[in-house]
Amino acid sequence: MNAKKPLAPRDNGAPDYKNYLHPAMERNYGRWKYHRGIRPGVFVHVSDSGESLYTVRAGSPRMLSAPLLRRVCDIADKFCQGRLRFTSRNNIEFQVEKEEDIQPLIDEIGRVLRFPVGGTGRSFHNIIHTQGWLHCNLPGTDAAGVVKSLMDLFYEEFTHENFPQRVKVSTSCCTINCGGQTDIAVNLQHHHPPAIDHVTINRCELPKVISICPVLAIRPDRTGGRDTVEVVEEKCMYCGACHAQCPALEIRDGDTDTLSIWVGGKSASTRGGPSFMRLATWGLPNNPPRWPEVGDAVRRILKAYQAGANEYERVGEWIGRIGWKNFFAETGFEFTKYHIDSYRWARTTFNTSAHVRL
Amino acid sequence: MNAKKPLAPRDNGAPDYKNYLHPAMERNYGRWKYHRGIRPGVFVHVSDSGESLYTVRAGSPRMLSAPLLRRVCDIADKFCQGRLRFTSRNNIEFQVEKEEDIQPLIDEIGRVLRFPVGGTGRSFHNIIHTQGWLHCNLPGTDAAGVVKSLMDLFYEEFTHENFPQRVKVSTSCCTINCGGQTDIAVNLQHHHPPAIDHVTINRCELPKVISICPVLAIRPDRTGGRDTVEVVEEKCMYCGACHAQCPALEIRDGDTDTLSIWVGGKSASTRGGPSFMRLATWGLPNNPPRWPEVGDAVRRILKAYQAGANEYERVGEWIGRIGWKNFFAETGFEFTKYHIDSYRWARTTFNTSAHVRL
Amino acid sequence: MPDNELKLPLLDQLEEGPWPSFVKDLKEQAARRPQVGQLLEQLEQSYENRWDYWRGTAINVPGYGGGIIARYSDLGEKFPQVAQFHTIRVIESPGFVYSADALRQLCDISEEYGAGIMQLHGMTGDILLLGYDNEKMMDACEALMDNGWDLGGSGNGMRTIPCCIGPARCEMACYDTLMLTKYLTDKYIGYLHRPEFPYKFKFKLSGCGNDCANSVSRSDMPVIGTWRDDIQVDQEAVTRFVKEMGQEWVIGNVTSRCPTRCIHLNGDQIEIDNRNCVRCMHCINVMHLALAPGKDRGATLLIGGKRTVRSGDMVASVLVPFQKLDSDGAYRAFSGIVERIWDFWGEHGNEHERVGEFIDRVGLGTFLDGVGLEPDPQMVANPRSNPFIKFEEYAAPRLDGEPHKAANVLNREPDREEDYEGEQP
Amino acid sequence: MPDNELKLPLLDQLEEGPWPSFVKDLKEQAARRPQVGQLLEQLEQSYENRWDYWRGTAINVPGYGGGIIARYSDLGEKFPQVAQFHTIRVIESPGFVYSADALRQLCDISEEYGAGIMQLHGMTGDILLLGYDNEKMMDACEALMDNGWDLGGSGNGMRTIPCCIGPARCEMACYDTLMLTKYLTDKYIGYLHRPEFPYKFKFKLSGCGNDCANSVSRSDMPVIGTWRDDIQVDQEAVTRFVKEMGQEWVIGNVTSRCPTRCIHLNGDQIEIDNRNCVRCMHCINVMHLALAPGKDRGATLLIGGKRTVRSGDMVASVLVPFQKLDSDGAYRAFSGIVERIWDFWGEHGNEHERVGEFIDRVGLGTFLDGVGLEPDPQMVANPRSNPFIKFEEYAAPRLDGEPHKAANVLNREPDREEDYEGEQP
Ligand code: SRM
Ligand code: SRM
Ligand code: SRM
Ligand code: SRM
Ligand code: SF4
Ligand code: SF4
Ligand code: SF4
Ligand code: SF4
Ligand code: SF4
Ligand code: SF4
Ligand code: SF4
Ligand code: SF4
Repeated sequence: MNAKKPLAPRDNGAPDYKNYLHPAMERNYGRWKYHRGIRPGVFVHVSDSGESLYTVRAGSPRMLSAPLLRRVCDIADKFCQGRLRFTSRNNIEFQVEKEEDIQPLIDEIGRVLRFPVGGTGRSFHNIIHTQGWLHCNLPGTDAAGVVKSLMDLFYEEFTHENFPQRVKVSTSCCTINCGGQTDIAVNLQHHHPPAIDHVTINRCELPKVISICPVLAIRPDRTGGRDTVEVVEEKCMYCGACHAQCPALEIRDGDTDTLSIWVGGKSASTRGGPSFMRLATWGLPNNPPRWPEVGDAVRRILKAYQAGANEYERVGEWIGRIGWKNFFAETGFEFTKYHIDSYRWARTTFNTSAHVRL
Repeated sequence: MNAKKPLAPRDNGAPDYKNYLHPAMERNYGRWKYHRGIRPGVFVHVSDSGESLYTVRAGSPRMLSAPLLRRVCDIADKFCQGRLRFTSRNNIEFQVEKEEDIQPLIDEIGRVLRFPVGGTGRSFHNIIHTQGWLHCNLPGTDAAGVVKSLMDLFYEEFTHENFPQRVKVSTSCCTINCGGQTDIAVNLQHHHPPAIDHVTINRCELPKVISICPVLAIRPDRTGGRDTVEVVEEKCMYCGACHAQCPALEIRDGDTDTLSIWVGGKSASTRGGPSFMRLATWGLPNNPPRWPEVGDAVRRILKAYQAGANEYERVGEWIGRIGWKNFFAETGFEFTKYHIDSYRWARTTFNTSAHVRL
Repeated sequence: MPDNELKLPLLDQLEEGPWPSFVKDLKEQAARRPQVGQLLEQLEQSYENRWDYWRGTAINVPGYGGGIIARYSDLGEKFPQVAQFHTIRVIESPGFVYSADALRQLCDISEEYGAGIMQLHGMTGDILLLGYDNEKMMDACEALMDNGWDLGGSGNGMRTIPCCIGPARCEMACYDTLMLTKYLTDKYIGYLHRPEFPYKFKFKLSGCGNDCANSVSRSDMPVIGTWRDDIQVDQEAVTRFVKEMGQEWVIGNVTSRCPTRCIHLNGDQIEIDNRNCVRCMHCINVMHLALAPGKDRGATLLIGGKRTVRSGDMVASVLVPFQKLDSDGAYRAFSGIVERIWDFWGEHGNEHERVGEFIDRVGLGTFLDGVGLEPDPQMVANPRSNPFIKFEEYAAPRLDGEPHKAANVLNREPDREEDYEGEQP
Repeated sequence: MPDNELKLPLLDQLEEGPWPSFVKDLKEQAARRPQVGQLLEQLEQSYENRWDYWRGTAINVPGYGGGIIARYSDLGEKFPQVAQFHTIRVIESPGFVYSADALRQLCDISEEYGAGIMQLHGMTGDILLLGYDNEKMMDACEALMDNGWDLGGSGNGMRTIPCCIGPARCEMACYDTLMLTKYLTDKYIGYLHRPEFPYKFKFKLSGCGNDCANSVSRSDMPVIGTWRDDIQVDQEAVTRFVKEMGQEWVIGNVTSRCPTRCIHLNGDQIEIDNRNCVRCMHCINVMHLALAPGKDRGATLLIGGKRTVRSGDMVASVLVPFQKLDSDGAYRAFSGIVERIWDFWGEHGNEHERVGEFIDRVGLGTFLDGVGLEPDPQMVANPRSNPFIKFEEYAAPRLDGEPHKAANVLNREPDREEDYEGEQP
């Protein structure tokens, strides 16, 4: 590296958010009393002091060029006293104190940014996602492209609030799963053990890569006069941990990798508490640029959920009530032996009762 | 062995129960319509045909001498057309067709057998148990004696139906646990790894005993010129599997073994379905002949259950509703780090939510 | 040796109290059978020292591989009468129903050859006859068999099968538990008498989800009655019940306790969304005058229950959601499944590996393939939460050799045998 | 390289449709920054071949051990502009609140030194600035830091901390998520910049159980707001609400959804058994005009969440049921816990072992001892079901060496290093 001015640690820490709060937020910090939805994408918070703060939520693709972000800033200057915020799902929130500013603000967002307003309450929320082929070194699929394709499909669902409860979706581009644990997720699925590049494999990495395998499938080996490793194929369960450690163990395969859909994850401690996502269907083709099969599968789930769930039931709670048998029947997905867990806690996922729906 | 007449396999199979059915059972086999409790220990079944069959349930100690069993038979002859049955909890059921026979029957049971009538419905049911010091080669405690002591204590509870729902109790005498998965259980607890008798250990058993240890704590070793094994003490978790395989690995210790109380097990698929027993308290002295500390602990649980549970709630369901925090508060048992699972599925027993009772 | 010679200060304390005392009964018997006195004396010593004095060994009746639990006393010199003190396991009558005469016969045999004491019944379901020495044990077995009784199970084979009272005296019974118990026992009596499985295999049969035979937690293959049409509702009886108990009580104790909330009280009428009913029995238990299991009955077959040792407690899980059990054909279909399980587990199971542990090792998916059953979402509480799927297009299922080392392996014999060999001096 | 020279037949299809198109935006930017054009061209090739062309390496700014995600293109010869294409992680403003000017500054820096594209925000919470080569990356960092920004986390250290909007705009907030985020970030900035833990460590802060920061499933130490007195009930508002929605609706959607059934509608009044309330937020969410969290507020601290790789997904579990967070003293108490965790895990954790995996290996009981916290029944959904307890009177907790081989061991490094050494030629 040939940096001209080596940096001494400056340890600035986190920005001082106090400088960035909308004035109404600053004045009413900790004094909010209640909120109310006004229309999809717009809600108001009312404070103890009687003040109101209207929030307009605009769907963003997360990736922003500087010119685009500058246009966002201009809107904040024009309507929001130069303040704005992002949500934990990459949306942009513009905030105004007067109800009459809402429509002009929305118009401006549409005109200048072409961002939709929505993604609140019982809508199809913005999809959180990861890097994909755009920047990561590990992906088997893209992220931004899958998301764009899905959000196009479910645009109406984003701008309206027609579900029984919020629907949160995420995608990830390798089995590390930087993406979220959500109502529905689109993740990558490998179909075979890693291929080993005995030439590029790095001697010094061997102990590390051997020790990272959770099922002890990797063993030291000698091939062509070099130290390398071998993978015991019967043991390997295609988790990709080795690939994340060492690129010479290539787990990806453009021809055989597929996408899987997972359902019923939830972080909120509401009602029954957090829950894991569970495999809904696997083997969907990794089909850029539009991944139509993924869109179809997600739609099937959404339709069944919309038709069958009670108010306030998240996807996983709905399935919990109707049972997986009915979930598979209503979505038309096939239940296969691969849906049955075979990893460490497999037994704890079995139906250990005589409860059956016949 | 010096058997005079070696037996050829006769393979008789199971007795023909048809010959042993009470005549009213035979006539109404498969045609029963409903039942009704008459008083603790007595219920009636009514058939489609209009016939009634009254059952009187007598608590039995399971172990019966031939003379005592003959007296039982005499009663069956006198009142029950020479038929009788046992229950899955070792009780004896005498059955009569006429309501007016009930009281004389009960009187005779009391007079001749001195067996109590009860153990039905919402009572403290008869305790199921195992061999203990009376016959098994593995026990760290007795079984029949613990049961006798407890049943004396909860005699009133056996002969009355004053609980929110049936209470099933079991005991076991080693960590194999031949006893049942029940509402409350009294089981043995070891406090250290097995001691190895390097003299009596049998060479041919070594591979077997090594392979039976679930945590790979046993290793081949050589001591005093003999093949033997060693136990890696840090790994061993005192499960006793090795002792069941090979008596030279002695896991028992009269000085340090204690008894533990477990709660909330259930086999029935009713409501939430079957559930495991969970550790309520450990370290109770193994204190023959009356195990008073065990009786106290069981009483604490029963009292809290009786006071706090809703109708139809089994012990585990009651705890599920009030939470373990309240269970420990109400019984006064201490929650220790040893209550926290550390075995294979430990993580699945953690509270993975922000649900707390404060 | 008359009663009054026994010195049992600790055991004497177990004579007190209202519950029938086994000590008292045994003391009386000791007056007739000296073994029983020495049994008590040894037991007294156990109470004193908190120590056990029995050693076990395998003793078999020729032609049989099980049924006898042999016990030798460590205190044989002191108590020669119990130096050999074996138990004979005898197959119980299905449903635990007996004639007085049949039991008297057991009393006679038991007194003629043994200590004249017995346990009705053992936890697995056997009649346990206690107190035989090597020689008398043989005679006792001969006498038992001559009279139509048979030895029960022990060791690595099928075990004696118990069942709930079922149709003989219960309105909930969804199949004939007694008949199936006899059918399985008789059909597979060879597997019971000549154990050759990797480990023991227990059935337990309950006529409905109340599981009065405790099958889910204590047997490898629970058979639990169920139905596949609608719950039978007698609305007039419902009306009477609601009138008697009150609407609020019925909601609080019946409908709101339904695990899937598929039962509703509409005024004084019951409505059930049977598609979502999981056959938990609760509403029927509480309102058994008004509700009853459907008419199209059969059983749910589960697999893999056991208790604590090695694996920790395991409750069995659903294998076949619905199996008819009302005809020869249905019995044959059921037997077919049983035999395929025994074949597959028999071939690939490790020694000392219960079928549930085997499933833990190879995976339930592989097991289904091996026994030729289709996967069904009812088998799981939840599908998998991890993407670690071994697609078979590539790798063989984990059955033998290497795969034993995988993370979900419980019993790692091959590993350790290697170790063992390797480290021998 | 003007837009119209780019041949992107596949990516072009992502310009269509109503949702804002990153392709369109990047194409426009490509007209200004040639890197972005080549980025798209490489991406097009990925779309075509379903293959990725990035290689990773560790590049650090001197004095820092993280914050840069270095990327080299495998197609560097073909696309020299993206031969080096690193991402700078920048710590976000807590609550994701910004002034337009602050963001414009990022735009400027981003265009001056990099590709002028960024992601707001990364999944962990950072601002991601994309497209720097080795040299410009240094300059960009310099410029960022001069302006008060700081590098975010990567590698085996504390990571950038995100939080929900909390008291800044939410009536549910039970503690000041923004202030604690800044406090932790600033206090432990050294652990973020100079990673020295066994592996990464993430906090996520949510003001209440709704967990809008997704903390339980995606952070090692979720901090989730809660309260320990009674839920605040405005009975007049309840009456209004019941009148508006109807009693049946309120029972069906509020009280009957309570996980512990501790909330009841009595006519048009709400009654809560607060002792049994688990602070699940549901009733408050639905009736937020009438109900509110109690006044004695703080947070529940959880431990051990992470996502899929190796272990399978893990949701964090309760560590400290209630922690006040309203004073310097409370902050110090909280920090004390954090530091004890880092010390203990730091000393005994294996490389690449998240704190949740560490707990799986050594046991939660041992972990509690190690970090000096008392066991509490709230930490578990259920106490243990097996009697396999390692009482410490005898054996040391399983921390190093041998115990790694125990059955509940996830990462078995020592084992394999032995193997590895042993089998070297
Ligand atoms: C703005 C944001 C917080 C932030 O700091 O950025 C936020 C804000 C609010 N959330 Fe949230 N939640 C936000 C992400 C989340 C997340 C995390 C996520 O989406 O990845 C969750 C957890 C999801 C999960 O369980 O996996 C989340 C679970 C909730 C819930 C619980 C829902 C449930 O029933 O389980 C509520 C309560 C409700 O729905 O009544 C809630 C309620 C709210 C309220 C109504 C709270 C309030 O009184 O202000 C806010 C208005 C939201 C709306 O969309 O109508 N918020 N909320 C986040 C907006 C994300 C977005 O752009 O879509
Ligand atoms: C950029 C980001 C995805 C995104 O597009 O937003 C990301 C990208 C990467 N993650 Fe991640 N992770 C990102 C959030 C996450 C999350 C989500 C979160 O933090 O809420 C997770 C799941 C939660 C967790 O920590 O378990 C996550 C779990 C991982 C893991 C698995 C760690 C584990 O023990 O399970 C790895 C692999 C590793 O550490 O070796 C990983 C590794 C990586 C690496 C560094 C791949 C690598 O090892 O070279 C990726 C760099 C991509 C790139 O080119 O920039 N990333 N990673 C996220 C960080 C942005 C930011 O700083 O704000
Ligand atoms: C006789 C017996 C069957 C047998 O073949 O021997 C039997 C008989 C009946 N049981 Fe049972 N159960 C018998 C052992 C069991 C067991 C097994 C055990 O006790 O070890 C269970 C499972 C326990 C568990 O879950 O761990 C059992 C769980 C039930 C239930 C479910 C209770 C629940 O709510 O979970 C019912 C239904 C009820 O209580 O309404 C039930 C109901 C009944 C009914 C009412 C069924 C009927 O309509 O006839 C019978 C009258 C029982 C009474 O005591 O009032 N029986 N019942 C067993 C008597 C044992 C004894 O002597 O105490
Ligand atoms: C007699 C009996 C207890 C009783 O007093 O009722 C019993 C007694 C013994 N059991 Fe058991 N088990 C008895 C029912 C059970 C049950 C309960 C059941 O069947 O419902 C279980 C739990 C369910 C299960 O099978 O898991 C049970 C689980 C075991 C185990 C652990 C098996 C496992 O894999 O978990 C062993 C150990 C073994 O097989 O090596 C065992 C081993 C033994 C041995 C043979 C000890 C030994 O290995 O030498 C005991 C002989 C005692 C004796 O002197 O007679 N016994 N055993 C029960 C059999 C009576 C009968 O035939 O009716
Ligand atoms: S999920 Fe995998 S491929 Fe995608 S950003 Fe994370 S580490 Fe990279
Ligand atoms: S993919 Fe996973 S299981 Fe297979 S060798 Fe790599 S780390 Fe091991
Ligand atoms: S529990 Fe143990 S000691 Fe008791 S009978 Fe069973 S094997 Fe023997
Ligand atoms: S007691 Fe259990 S863990 Fe300990 S050595 Fe024996 S078999 Fe292994
Ligand atoms: S299991 Fe069902 S059928 Fe059998 S006795 Fe119990 S309630 Fe009756
Ligand atoms: S049997 Fe159980 S699941 Fe079915 S309706 Fe009755 S209570 Fe509900
Ligand atoms: S987590 Fe709670 S406090 Fe934070 S934004 Fe969500 S609802 Fe508000
Ligand atoms: S917060 Fe949740 S647990 Fe508490 S009363 Fe409301 S619904 Fe019930």
